[in-house]
Amino acid sequence: QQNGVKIGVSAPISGDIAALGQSTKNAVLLAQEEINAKGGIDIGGKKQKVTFIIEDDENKPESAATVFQKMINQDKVVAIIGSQSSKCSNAGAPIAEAAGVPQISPWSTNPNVTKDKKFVFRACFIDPFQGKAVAGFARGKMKAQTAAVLYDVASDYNKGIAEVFRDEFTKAGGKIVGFETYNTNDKDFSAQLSKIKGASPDVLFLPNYFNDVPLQVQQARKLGMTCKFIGSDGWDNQELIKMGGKDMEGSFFSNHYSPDVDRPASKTFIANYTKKFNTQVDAAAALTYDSVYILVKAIEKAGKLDPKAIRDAIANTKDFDGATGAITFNGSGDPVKGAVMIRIDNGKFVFDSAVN
Amino acid sequence: MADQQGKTLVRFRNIAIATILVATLVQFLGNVGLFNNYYLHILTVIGINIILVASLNLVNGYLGEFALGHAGFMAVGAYVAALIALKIPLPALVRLPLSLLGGVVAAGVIGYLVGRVTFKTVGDYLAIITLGFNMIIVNAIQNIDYLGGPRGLTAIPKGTNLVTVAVCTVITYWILRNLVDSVYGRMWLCIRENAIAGELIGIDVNKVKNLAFTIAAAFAGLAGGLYAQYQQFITPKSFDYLKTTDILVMLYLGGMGSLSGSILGVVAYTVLMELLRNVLGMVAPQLADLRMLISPLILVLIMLTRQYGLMGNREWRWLLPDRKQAEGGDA
Amino acid sequence: MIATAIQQLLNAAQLGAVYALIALGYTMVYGTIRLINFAHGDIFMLGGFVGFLLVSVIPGLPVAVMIPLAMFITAMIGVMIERVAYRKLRNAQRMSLVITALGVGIFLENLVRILVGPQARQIPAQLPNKVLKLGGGVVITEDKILVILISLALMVILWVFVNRTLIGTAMRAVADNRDAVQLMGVNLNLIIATTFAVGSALAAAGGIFFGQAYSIDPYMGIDLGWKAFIAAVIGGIGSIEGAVIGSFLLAGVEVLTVAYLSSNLKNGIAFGLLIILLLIRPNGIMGRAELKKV
Amino acid sequence: MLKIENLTRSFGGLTAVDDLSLHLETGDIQGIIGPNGAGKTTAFNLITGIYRPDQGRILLDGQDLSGLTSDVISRRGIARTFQNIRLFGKMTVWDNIITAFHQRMGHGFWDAVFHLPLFKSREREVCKESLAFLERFGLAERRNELAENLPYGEQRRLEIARALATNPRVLLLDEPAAGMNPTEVEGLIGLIRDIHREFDLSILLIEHHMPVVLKLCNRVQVMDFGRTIAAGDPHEVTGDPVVIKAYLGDEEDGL
Amino acid sequence: MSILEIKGLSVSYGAIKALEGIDLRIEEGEIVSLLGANGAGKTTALRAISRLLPIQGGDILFQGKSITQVPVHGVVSLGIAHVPEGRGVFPSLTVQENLKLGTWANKRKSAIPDLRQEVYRIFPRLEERKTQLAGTLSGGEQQMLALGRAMMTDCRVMLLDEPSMGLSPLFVKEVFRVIKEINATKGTTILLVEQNANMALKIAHRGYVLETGNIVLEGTSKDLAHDPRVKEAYLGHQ
Ligand SMILES: Nc1ncnc2c1ncn2[C@@H]1O[C@H](COP(=O)(O)OP(=O)(O)OP(=O)(O)O)[C@@H](O)[C@H]1O
Ligand SMILES: Nc1ncnc2c1ncn2[C@@H]1O[C@H](COP(=O)(O)OP(=O)(O)OP(=O)(O)O)[C@@H](O)[C@H]1O
Ligand SMILES: CC(C)C[C@H](N)C(=O)O
Ligand SMILES: [Mg+2]
Ligand SMILES: [Mg+2]
Repeated sequence: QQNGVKIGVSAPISGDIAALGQSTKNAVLLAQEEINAKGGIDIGGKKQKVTFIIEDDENKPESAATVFQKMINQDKVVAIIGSQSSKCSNAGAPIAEAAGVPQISPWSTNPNVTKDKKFVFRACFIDPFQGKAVAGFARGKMKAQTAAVLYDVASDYNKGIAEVFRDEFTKAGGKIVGFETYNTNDKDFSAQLSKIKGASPDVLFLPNYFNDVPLQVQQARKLGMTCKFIGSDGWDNQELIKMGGKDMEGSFFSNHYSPDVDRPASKTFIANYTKKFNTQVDAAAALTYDSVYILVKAIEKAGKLDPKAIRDAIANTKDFDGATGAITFNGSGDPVKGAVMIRIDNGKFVFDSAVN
Repeated sequence: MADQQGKTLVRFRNIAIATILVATLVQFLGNVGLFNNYYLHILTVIGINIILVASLNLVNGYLGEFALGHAGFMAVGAYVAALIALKIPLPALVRLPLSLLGGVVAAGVIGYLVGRVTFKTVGDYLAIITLGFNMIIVNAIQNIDYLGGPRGLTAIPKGTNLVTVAVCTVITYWILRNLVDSVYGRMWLCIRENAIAGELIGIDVNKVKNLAFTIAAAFAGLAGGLYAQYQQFITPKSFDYLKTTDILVMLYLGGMGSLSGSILGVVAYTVLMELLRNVLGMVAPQLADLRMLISPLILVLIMLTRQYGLMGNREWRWLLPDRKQAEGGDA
Repeated sequence: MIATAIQQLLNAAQLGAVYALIALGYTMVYGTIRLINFAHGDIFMLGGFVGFLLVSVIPGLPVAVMIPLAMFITAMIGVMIERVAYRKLRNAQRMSLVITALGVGIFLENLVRILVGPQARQIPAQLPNKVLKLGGGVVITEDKILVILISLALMVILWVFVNRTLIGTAMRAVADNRDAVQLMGVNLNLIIATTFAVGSALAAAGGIFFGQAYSIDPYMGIDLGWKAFIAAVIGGIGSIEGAVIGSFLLAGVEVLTVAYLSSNLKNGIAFGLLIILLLIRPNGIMGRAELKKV
Repeated sequence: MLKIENLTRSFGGLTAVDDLSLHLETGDIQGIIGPNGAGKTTAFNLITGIYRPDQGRILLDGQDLSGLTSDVISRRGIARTFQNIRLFGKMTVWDNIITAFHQRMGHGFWDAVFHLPLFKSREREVCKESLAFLERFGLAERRNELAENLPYGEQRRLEIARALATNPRVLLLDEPAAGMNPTEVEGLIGLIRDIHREFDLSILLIEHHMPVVLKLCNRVQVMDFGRTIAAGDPHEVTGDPVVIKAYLGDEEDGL
Repeated sequence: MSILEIKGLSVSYGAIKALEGIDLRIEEGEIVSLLGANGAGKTTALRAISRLLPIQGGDILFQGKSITQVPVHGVVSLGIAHVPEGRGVFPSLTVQENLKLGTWANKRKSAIPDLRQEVYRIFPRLEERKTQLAGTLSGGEQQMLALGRAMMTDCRVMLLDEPSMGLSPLFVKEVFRVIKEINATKGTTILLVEQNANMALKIAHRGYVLETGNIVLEGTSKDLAHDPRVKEAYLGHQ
């Protein structure tokens, strides 16, 4: 058997979420460097260098399918990290499943991705979990009586969380006074916000990505809205603060990890990443990094480059100590994993509380 | 005119049979692991895209209109076929043809209705209306929870492989070629060349236009149905105007008003994109960045050197009916 | 109720103004060489980034210098694109040019993504952007008033330029008959270059305002470009005033759909209405019926 | 055969055709002459349904055509050529003619989709017929060339051939001799005379070349500012001082 | 020195040779007619002179200087106006705007009002229709506009491609009268392509006959008018 382990990475290098593709690539390259610096992956006592094949799936399902086919059949990868968006992972999953190649998506939170699949895993929690966590937080700690939601209706992630939040918030005795949508790439939300303003909610839930959220928050403030803002893991990127500035202060969002939490695994990752790429860590990077190490650990545990064995090893991962916290797979593709609530304080993401 | 009387082996029927046979062989080899499944996949995608592009060629090439909503009809076909496959318990042998037929009919009907409205305008106004319908269709799917909304439909039974795609592509081509080489095809060309003169030789321009539009939509529906049951997952965003522009690029790259061009355009574009992927990937993973930078450059270069696309207004001889071949049609 | 309605109309006005800034350039180019310049949205994006880079590289550069400078640079890029990618195809069939323009657009998007990065950015606000309270809870910011006024002013200036000056007349003549226009002694290349320069400069101004009021990212031009294209067509493509009217109309329909119908169905309803409009006026609002002289 | 009653059409403030009446008897070759901008082409456009009349009626064999669309009118038996030639430029000469035969295909849609035997035999048939047609017009040699590449004179002939291929009873010719030199015009006169006989046509003809009118027409009608200012026997009409003043100019051209 | 001299001019469209090395010479102040059957290459010759077509060989001299390297708009600036076949008016511009564009290359801006008056005097119909879109003018009206527009350039040489096509007999006479007038009063040199050979030979000083890309005859108008070959091929049997 020739030397070297090949792992495929399907990432949105170009296209509408290229910023996440960048983080994905960074995290993978960091992990590759670390692993190879230590001589490689220890397989049955023999160290083998690892190579990541990073392909651009353009955040399009068709391209993701092609990328998966190429990596599996042409590059003969032992496993695949990716893709980020659920729609791409969904397109890749049947291919990985059919070929019997383990797939770990860092950040596909749509419940469907792993459904009925043996070889498909993810490193993140799923939308319903997060929606519920945020709803609980809004009702509990924030004591919100009324809430409004503004979300991207064309995007599965945003819509998924928004709907769970609506249901859970109502179940917990709150009242949803506005449930407004926009379309991917819209930049002007004043129409929706003006409408929401009329209902004066206590909190406005924005389960959207970090490039939209600052605009939404700025525009809300400029319209004279005084409510609090709350969001989801899509917020996790320094751009949020760079663009949103002081308007973001005092807002909360749920996330997979917290940069200031006292966990060595998180701390070293964040330090190394920041040093190497001179940019802040975000959820895409952290989750990708964890996905890589979940896989590497599983390969080491399997002790051989056999997909089936690797798959079983992933499924049996227990208390993996990752940058985004402890991860356990109870045999299914979805990890048991907690969320944290982050507060934005003086332009920093600060740990607020943990949700399990 | 090297070939005499069209009695060569290179004829549509023979090529069609050969295509299906080769596809079957390749699929079989792929299944047993003797043929790279990545190539198998590329071939399948090419087949589906050829159906899409060739059908749009009816409207944008032969009819000379500028329709911008083809992906919308693909969506209709994909969703209807997917629903039939998902929700109606059918034996696999019946499921595929029935679901495809459902997709074709649904897309055709929607296409007919859209066409009725659309052909009150021409030119860029028509472009906007078709684009508008594309957006409306996508927007509607996003809002229908039964269709999965933005999450799309997963776990669609796998009904498509290279063989079914090859059969469908061949049938599509046979029908399209037959139509183009008939009074209908000639009427489409007339309308493209001079609609007023066409009307004055008695052509009911709107009716004939809508015929082309309906047929194109129906075949887009076929492509959609194949796609849904090949990928096993569909989401509304796969059918937005970005998809439409992809189809347009392949169409005009191949050349308008040429069914041969539609094949070439799809093959050239797909192979180019995959070659770039492989070449860049071989050098370094960082270069994956450059793929979308280099490919448009190549596209522009090709258009600059071949103004009419690769095959504009010309056909391969074998695509022509024997009668035309005998008369010495195009190269 | 009334206050909300007024607020929504103001919202529509500012969105319309943004569409108008792009649609004007679209219509300029279209009105001259009948090219649906699918790269125009990306020039708009590029203009925004040129402004962003100017501000980043030369901190403290006053707006009064930055905007004209960015407009100039973008205009030159527009002219260059025409020279390299379009000129050779000028006499080819129209669709070849459309595809080339699409290619140029994709190229620009990815170029900016690679050179500047894929993140969204905001151009640090240099225009006055205080919030003005108009009473009854109705608010607007100064920069948005500015954008609305500028887009209207540009429309007037452009209208005069295209309809009342000799160069403008030549531009319209180019659309009619390219050979004959040269036989008048008009330098065709110069006229077309001017068109691209003006169109690109306008787009740059639009991109910068947009980058201050909202944000810019490498792919922003795709959607906005389509919207502006739609607005230009609805207004009657080739018509300056039509582009502006179409932009405000599109924005109005979008905003009012959100405000009074359903934000879920925004695209669906907005496009439905626009289609109906085009069926009633098949040549757009200000468009002239095709001359059907036989 | 073709009867026009009080036809009127204006554009904006301009009345291009004003209360025009005209009778074309079976077998007639009738001329319409008149100054530039008199409304001759507009009259043709009204007859062929390109414009709708503001007032008046157009009757073909007693049936009212006004308000019908061009394609229906064509199928009722009126064909025309255009002042600015309108061929299907990127189609071959042959296909220009075959297409004009579309009414006579006599097969259905599905025959075409599947190229069923009926389609094939009809198609062969029509190819043969159209080839004969081309031969009749001396264009058979050129059949595989694109129409737009033909020289001007042949384009004119092809346009006439295409119009005849729709099997009309009435043929409208809009300045068929434009751009031809006197010798070529003579050839054209011969052609029109022949087709008139062979195809059993009634012809209405707009022309500025007086020889054409004088040699072919049994009647002319003179229009000016949309109105008829004279009508009758060509030789008489062209002697009418009103017509000379408005249209023909003085005998000697004073050059 | 001739004002316009063409030496061995060859032009092809792809594989089709339209002109196979023709020679023409036009003196200042002359009216020269160029006769030929349909497809002989007359239009091609004019388009080559005004540089709308690339040439494959030969030279074009204006006042002794080669203009083969001058762009189309430069040729106009030198003082050569070309009224193209089919008139080439700008359909979506008004009559007025069409005339205005004619002044683009006119260097004597002060003369423009007078020129306009003159055009309106010769073609009163144009003044009546000042604000009408050129595309809706009748064929004859468009021809007037094209001629008027060329006059606005204040040129020294006018290339006219079938100016009488589609005009009423009265107007044909009028157009020829105007051409003669322009030539006589302003000394404008005119190269006239015409199918109406009778008329053309009446007003022209000299003429050339073009057949399938070659000059086959040249001479004074009188000689040509009596040449049996010309009579047979171009003048018809009157
Ligand atoms: N669509 C239109 N809009 C406005 N005016 C029009 C239109 N069509 C024709 N006209 C006007 O109507 C009048 C008659 O035009 P028409 O083309 O019928 O003239 P004609 O008799 O055929 O002249 P010619 O012999 O020059 O071809 C002209 O003054 C013309 O400008
Ligand atoms: N664009 C073109 N492409 C190919 N061939 C052309 C083109 N234009 C003209 N020709 C050919 O070149 C030859 C000369 O054409 P040209 O137009 O110069 O003739 P002409 O003497 O002006 O004729 P007419 O009296 O009909 O105007 C003809 O055979 C014509 O078919
Ligand atoms: C990277 C993001 C697009 C991922 C998102 N959570 C999804 O499931 O689609
Ligand atoms: Mg006329
Ligand atoms: Mg000519």
